[in-house]
Amino acid sequence: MTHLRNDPEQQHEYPETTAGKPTVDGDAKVAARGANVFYGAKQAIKEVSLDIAPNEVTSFIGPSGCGKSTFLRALNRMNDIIDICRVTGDIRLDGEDIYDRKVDVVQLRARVGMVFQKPNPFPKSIFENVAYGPRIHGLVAHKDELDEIVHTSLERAGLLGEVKDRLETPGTGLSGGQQQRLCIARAIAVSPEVILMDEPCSALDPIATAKIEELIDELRGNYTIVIVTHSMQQAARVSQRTAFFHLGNLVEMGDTETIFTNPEHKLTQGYITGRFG
Amino acid sequence: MTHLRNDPEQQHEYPETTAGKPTVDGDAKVAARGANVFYGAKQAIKEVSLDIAPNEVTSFIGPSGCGKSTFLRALNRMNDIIDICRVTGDIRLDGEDIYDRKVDVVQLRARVGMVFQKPNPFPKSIFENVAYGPRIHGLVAHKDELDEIVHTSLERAGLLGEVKDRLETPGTGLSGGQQQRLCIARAIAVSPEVILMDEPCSALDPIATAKIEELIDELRGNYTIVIVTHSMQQAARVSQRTAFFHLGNLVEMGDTETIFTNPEHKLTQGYITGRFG
Amino acid sequence: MTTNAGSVTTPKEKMRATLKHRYAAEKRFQAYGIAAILIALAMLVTLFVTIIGNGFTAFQQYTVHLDVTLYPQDIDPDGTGDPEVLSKANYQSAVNDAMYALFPEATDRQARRAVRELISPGANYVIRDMVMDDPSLVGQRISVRVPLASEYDQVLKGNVDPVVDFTAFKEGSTSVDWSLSPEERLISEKQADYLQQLIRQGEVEASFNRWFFTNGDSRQPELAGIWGAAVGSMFTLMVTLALSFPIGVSAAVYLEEFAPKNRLTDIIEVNINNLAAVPSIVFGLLGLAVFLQFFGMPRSAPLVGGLVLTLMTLPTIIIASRAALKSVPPSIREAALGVGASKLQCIFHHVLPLAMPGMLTGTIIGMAQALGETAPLLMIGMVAFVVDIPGSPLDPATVMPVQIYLWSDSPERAFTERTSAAIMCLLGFLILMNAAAVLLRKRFERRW
Amino acid sequence: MDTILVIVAIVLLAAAGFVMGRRRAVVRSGGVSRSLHSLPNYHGHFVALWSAVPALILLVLWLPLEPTLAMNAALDYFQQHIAEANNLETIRQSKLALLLGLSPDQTTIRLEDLAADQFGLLQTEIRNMAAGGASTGHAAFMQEVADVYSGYRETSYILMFVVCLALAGAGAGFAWTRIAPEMRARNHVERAITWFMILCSTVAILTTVGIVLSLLFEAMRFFAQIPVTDFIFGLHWSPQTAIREDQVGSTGAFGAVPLFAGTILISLIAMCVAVPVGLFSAIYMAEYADNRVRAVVKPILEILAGIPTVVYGFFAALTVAPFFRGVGESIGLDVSSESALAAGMVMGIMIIPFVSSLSDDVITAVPQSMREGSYGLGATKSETITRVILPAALPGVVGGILLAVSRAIGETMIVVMAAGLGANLTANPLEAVTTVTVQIVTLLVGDQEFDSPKTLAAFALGLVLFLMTLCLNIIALHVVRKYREQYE
Amino acid sequence: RDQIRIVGSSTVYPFTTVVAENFGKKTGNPTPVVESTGSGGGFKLFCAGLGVEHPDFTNASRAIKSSEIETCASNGVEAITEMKVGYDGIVMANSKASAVLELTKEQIFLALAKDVPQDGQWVPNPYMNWSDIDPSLPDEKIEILGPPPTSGTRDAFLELVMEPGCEAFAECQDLSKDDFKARAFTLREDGGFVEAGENDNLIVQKLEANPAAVGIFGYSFLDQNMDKIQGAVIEGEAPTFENIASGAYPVSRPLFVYVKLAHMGVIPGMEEFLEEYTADAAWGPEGYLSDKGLIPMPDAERAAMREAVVGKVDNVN
Ligand SMILES: Nc1ncnc2c1ncn2[C@@H]1O[C@H](COP(=O)(O)OP(=O)(O)OP(=O)(O)O)[C@@H](O)[C@H]1O
Ligand SMILES: Nc1ncnc2c1ncn2[C@@H]1O[C@H](COP(=O)(O)OP(=O)(O)OP(=O)(O)O)[C@@H](O)[C@H]1O
Ligand SMILES: [Mg+2]
Ligand SMILES: [Mg+2]
Ligand SMILES: O=P([O-])([O-])[O-]
Repeated sequence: MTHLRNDPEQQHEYPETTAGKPTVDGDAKVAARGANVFYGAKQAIKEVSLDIAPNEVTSFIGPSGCGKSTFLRALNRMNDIIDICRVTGDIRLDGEDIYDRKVDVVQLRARVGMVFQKPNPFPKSIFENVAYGPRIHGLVAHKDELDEIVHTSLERAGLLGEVKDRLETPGTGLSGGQQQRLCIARAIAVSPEVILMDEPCSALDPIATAKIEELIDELRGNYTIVIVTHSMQQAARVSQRTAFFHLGNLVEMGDTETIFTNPEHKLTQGYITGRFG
Repeated sequence: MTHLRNDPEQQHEYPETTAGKPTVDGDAKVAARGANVFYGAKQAIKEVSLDIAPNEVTSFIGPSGCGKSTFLRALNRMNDIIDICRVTGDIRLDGEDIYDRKVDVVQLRARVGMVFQKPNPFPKSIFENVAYGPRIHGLVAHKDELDEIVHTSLERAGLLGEVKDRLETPGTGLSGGQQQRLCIARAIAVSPEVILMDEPCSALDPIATAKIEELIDELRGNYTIVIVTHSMQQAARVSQRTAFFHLGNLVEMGDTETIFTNPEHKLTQGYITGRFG
Repeated sequence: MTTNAGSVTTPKEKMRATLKHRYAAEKRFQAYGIAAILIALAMLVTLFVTIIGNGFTAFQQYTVHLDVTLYPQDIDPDGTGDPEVLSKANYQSAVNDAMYALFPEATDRQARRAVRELISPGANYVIRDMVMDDPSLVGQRISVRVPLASEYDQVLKGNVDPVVDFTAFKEGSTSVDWSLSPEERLISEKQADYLQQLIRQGEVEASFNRWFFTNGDSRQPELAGIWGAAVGSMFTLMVTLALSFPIGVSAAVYLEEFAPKNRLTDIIEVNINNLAAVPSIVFGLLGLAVFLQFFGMPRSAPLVGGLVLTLMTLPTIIIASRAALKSVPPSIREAALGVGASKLQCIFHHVLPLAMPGMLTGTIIGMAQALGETAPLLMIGMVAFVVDIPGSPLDPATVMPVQIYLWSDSPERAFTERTSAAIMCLLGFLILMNAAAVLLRKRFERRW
Repeated sequence: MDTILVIVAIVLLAAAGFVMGRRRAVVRSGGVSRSLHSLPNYHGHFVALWSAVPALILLVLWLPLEPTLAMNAALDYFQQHIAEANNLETIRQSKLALLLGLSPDQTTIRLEDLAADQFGLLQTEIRNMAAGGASTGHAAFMQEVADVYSGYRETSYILMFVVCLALAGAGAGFAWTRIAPEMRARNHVERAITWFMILCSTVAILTTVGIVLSLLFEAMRFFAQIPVTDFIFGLHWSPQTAIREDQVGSTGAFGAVPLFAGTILISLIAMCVAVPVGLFSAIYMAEYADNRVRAVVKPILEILAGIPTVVYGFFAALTVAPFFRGVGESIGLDVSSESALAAGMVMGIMIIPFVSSLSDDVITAVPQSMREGSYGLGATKSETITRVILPAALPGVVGGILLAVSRAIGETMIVVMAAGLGANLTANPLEAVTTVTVQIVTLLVGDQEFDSPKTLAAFALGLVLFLMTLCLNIIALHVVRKYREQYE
Repeated sequence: RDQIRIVGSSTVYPFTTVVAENFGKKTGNPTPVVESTGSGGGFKLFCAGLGVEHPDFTNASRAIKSSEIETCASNGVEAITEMKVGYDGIVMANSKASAVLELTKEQIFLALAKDVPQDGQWVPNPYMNWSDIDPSLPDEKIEILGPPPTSGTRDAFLELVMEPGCEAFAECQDLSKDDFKARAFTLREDGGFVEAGENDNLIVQKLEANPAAVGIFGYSFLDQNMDKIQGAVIEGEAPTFENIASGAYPVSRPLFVYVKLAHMGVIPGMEEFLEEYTADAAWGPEGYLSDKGLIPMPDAERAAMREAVVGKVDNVN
């Protein structure tokens, strides 16, 4: 039925913009060329090509249902777990096709970590939440090493101070913002190269939001970060590059500065000036 | 646990603003004085006093979790169905205390209709969805009358044209925007005096959003409308008066114009200029 | 409310007019709900009261106090103390002598027979067991309590002639005033006199019926016990649990988490649901054909019973487990996969622990059903008279519901109350099992 | 017992393999576990699996094969050493002559000339003798043949032991050599586990196949004697046939309609009890009662499903039926003491939890937004439930009820004890009717006769009942599917 | 296997089990396992073959059929011995709240048959009350609870009561053999006869609750419930122990145990078991089996049977 609803609306014409010529300075960490994502018969992402630069924050913006989450999940093959979901086109991580049959998804996901829109800590202790990844990947040989990793990760996620006395209490007992930071700590504990964040602040109050934004800024030095957000203000504050999606199409992508001050496409302009959305 | 998290953050000081002196020109349709809402031990709304003018659109804005929905639901006692929820203070509809023990909730809700954040049509035909309210309230004696009510309601919700040939198909088969308009038609079919809308456009794409905004503008002539929104652009476009909530407090309320151009409180200013949220 | 046809009524007035009816309907509806729950609970209570009312007397047994002299020449002439010798020795004469001593006046054959019949024919085995436990008793005069024969026990419990008040009789003051003619009674006039004489001597006493809890089946009601069947039930359930839980959970995990949704899995789903509806005796036929005839396993063995009941309970466990797996939020799976766990790691580390309570619920229901099942066991030889307590899942055994079924069909009057008592034990077993599982479930729920 | 020994040995070997595989993985990674593709434990499991699985498969194949091989050897021996001309006279005088159908003028015995049943008999004979059954009326040389058989089996056991262990060792060795840091041990192990789970899922299919097969052959024999149409459309059920040849007996009638009608009547009564009580209990627990009440009442109601059916049988026969009879008498109604009403009602009580617990679950699962939508319009609770919640929950409720129906149809002991045995074709719940399951049980536990339709009818009944419930479940699946699609 | 396994008739089960229990306790051997499978089911298992997986004895409430002997033989079970252990009286009983019934076989036939002869015609059974059959009988509805067609008791009852009952009528004597069977052995299905299952205690309790009803079952259940129910006098003979034992009471049948001789000497204790069974202390008039309701054979017959069985046993060894 969503299919029905969107059909008449797919008549937009997207003129040649930056979307067509995905380039970053130097090598792209992640590069998509002509990527399509389908849910059953419905196409949620249409011929998207873009590059994500290393050690930068890239934000995806766009109206609800435009396919931001879908595209984000395509980058670490999280869509594999949805039966009806199918991805075509070419998505490369460091030049390697991640949809190649030989690629080990498990290892891919260890390299491309993900933080979800809704905080989803495991119903285990805070320590176990963070320790889980290193354990299953065999990153540590001794308990000491593990302790070390857990502490550094929590520290970097800005959570250690608040929880160091209660590492054995359940992760689910934390507040929403703390949970979200716990999920970030969990993601960075396996030392991924890319971190994908799907609306990490949508459930959060202003103060928690500010803390997470600070963290993202800090992480940028070591990781490549992609963030989906509904809030243009947030995109403007944290990201260096911004991609604007509309109904499954990548309308425009470029420096955040440029996108927000001088968008090429009038859809983009309409969206960021609040004329819709 | 949310309790824990918010405690240290309740230190904000809210100076005397318009929030303290709720007045509208003429009689208020809905008037709250010192309203508090608790979820168990946690207080979600703190001493809120405000007036809602008849035949106007009032919008509630504020960061996530600040209590907008909670307060909205307090206005038609929708919170009654949440076990742990408790309301104190004074909320009046046309001067009558709606939390009075003698008040009949069923009738109150017929007078104060509600449209929810996520469209929730009943899994029945489009006709039955709209006819449901008039039927249970015994508003009609004949099939003809019912037909009449259903058609007018759909007409006013701007949906009749699209669905008049398939009134017998399930309401769940409509697109998101159509579903939302169906829910509005369902709400106005029982001739309420006030319509509460909780983020009616958050799940919708730009075109559906525009249609609903038009509709709200149109309905304003006959109904008193309260709308919750995350999008300041939307609040600016559709509402005459705006209330800004923060962590359960009403920070500021006034003409939409004034709030957006010349807010009294720096929290408000920070929020609408995108410095947080 | 009474608006004439011409006048215009506003929606508000119309609403008010119907309100009274609507609230009445609301009240009625709620009353139906309460009534439904009360009916269900009342049924449960009636059931329990009926059973307990019939059966609680079986937990008591009238016993006779005897002073038995164990002459070594009768028991163990060579004084070897060899258990073999002790177990085959003749204790009956020692018991008889002790009884005759209580009735010196009974000298003729007829009277002596009546005296002997006062106590259980199994009394000598009670003494044998004592001697086997403590061979030093040989040569001593020991004081024991042996069960009164079941007919007398029933008379004293008032189960035979409800019209007569036995209180006075039991106190030994009056002779019994029968409402039944001599041939209708379980015991004769003469036997009643003997019994009363015993009572007057203070030798008869009601005591806790320990035999009921420690013995296997017996054709002497006073010696028949539930322990053999309980052990059989335990072995059977152990086999069932050990197989059906892992298989059921694995199948559920595969079907819910791995299997593609296609025609084949549809067929499997219909199949599993349909198996839930197959009469249990048909599973017995299957067990007979497959386990006994094809694989040549032994008859009457708890192992085979367990296998058959496994097949019977699998659908329940699979259906419940799938529901439990469905209810685990996908966000947990995404979280695990997101840090690079493999699908199986994700399931074993996160999904299964969370689904465990629901899986346990299914297992509880399945095991409860297995515990109470009789029909399929008819086919594989577990409806049998088994005296010896089974020592392994391969020994012949019976199970509690079968024991109930068999006792209920026994002519001896005393088995009636034992049937009810066995039912009480089975219900106790069931409630214990449920409680244990509910606690276990709580643990899983509470851990986080 | 010997087999168990083999299994234990294999398991021990596999355990050793685990330890060694794990150690080797650690060693080969040079202590840097990061460089391993999979955790060391997975390497251990990999070796253990390679060691145990092939050996166990061999064992399973060997077990049924082995007696056949032994039998062939014994028969060989028989042909070569016994069935020669100078033994012929002795054979002629023994029971064996009869068994082998030896004709007076025959000079050789050739086993391949024997008729199938004679051949089978000879084998049975050898097997019985080897099992220690004392020979009656045989020449002593049969003992030789039996000894060959037993001897062969003995060697075979030893051989099996050696071969299985060798295979286990070889498997472990092979896996051990393959361990390398980049080896995808986890993927291999997980694939093995997945196959195990697939195997578990097929148990349900195998059970179904087994049930159908174990019913089909006897049912076919039944239908060879009684036409299918007579069985399915016949109105008269009276399986009275003579038990002995010299006994006189009337011919039976095998019209199953009254049985199915009785089954339906009793199930219907049960549903009349279980559906309202269960559904209203569920509604009350899910929508009205507070959580503490629900937490107590739900498990208590679930006890009803766990009470042994024998107990319900007694309750129905001794408490409920006389009660109905008494009530009927006092108002001048003639109530049978095996009335369908009593059996159906008690069965209804038993299946209450199926309806209540399952409906409770689905009612709770109806999204809160449906309730809010209705309350928001000013509906009362009961209006919301009857007009919105129940219709939305219908597929689940129907599913639960269908499961309860299935249980009612398949239930045995209650009806065996409380329902009648006489096949009455009636819709009057006060009369006695019988059900399919009752007849199956009585036919199978009474005096059986496996060559007469009387006993075979049980299998036919089972098969038809199986098909009936299968249809019911397919319909249920489709009903649920259909509505589910509509409501999402 | 060192434990004797016995299968077979549910009617013989209560007797064989007592012997088994006493045998076990006395000799210290494992107590035999006795299954209640019905006579036919017992023969099926018994005849399936020799060896430890097959039973050693089977109980039967009827003699073995020739087809069963053939099955046995074809499976190598040729040496079997039949041991008659005593008699079982089949009684008709009603609640003590009613009068004692005094019936003849003809009356029972008229009460139970589906069609009855009337003036040379066969008409559907018109007798609704006992007094319709004979005015001397009580004016009570005919309601007889009896065993199902699959039960050996039912067969025996038909043979012992219905067959002679029918023969008493002239109309029956004209019938061909097949027709006669159909007439004599088809029981009414209009509610006068109720098939009441195999659980005789349940029947007794139903009789107690329903004074009008009459039940058909084995003597032991009457014996144990004399305070609640009373046996009908048939052909002038009351169903008492003495009457059945002396053969005066007309409705009784022999019970059997079959022995698999090939197992003798292989399964320990079979000889002792038979000796226990055939001891006077067990099956004699004063023996414990008679206490359980088994009607003993006359002394001479018992002695001959013991001689025959125990003798056979000796021969095998
Ligand atoms: N599992 C699914 N099955 C079918 N369709 C889906 C599924 N998930 C998403 N979609 C559809 O794909 C389109 C893109 O969805 P997506 O979740 O990527 O949007 P989004 O841009 O993240 O929106 P939001 O900002 O609301 O999260 C939508 O039309 C949505 O309805
Ligand atoms: N049912 C509930 N039980 C307990 N706490 C609740 C419940 N519903 C809301 N809350 C809490 O009350 C506070 C206010 O919630 P509310 O839903 O009113 O926020 P909101 O302003 O509508 O936010 P959003 O914009 O995210 O919808 C939040 O802290 C929330 O966690
Ligand atoms: Mg999204
Ligand atoms: Mg909200
Ligand atoms: O079980 P029976 O064969 O005696 O009816």
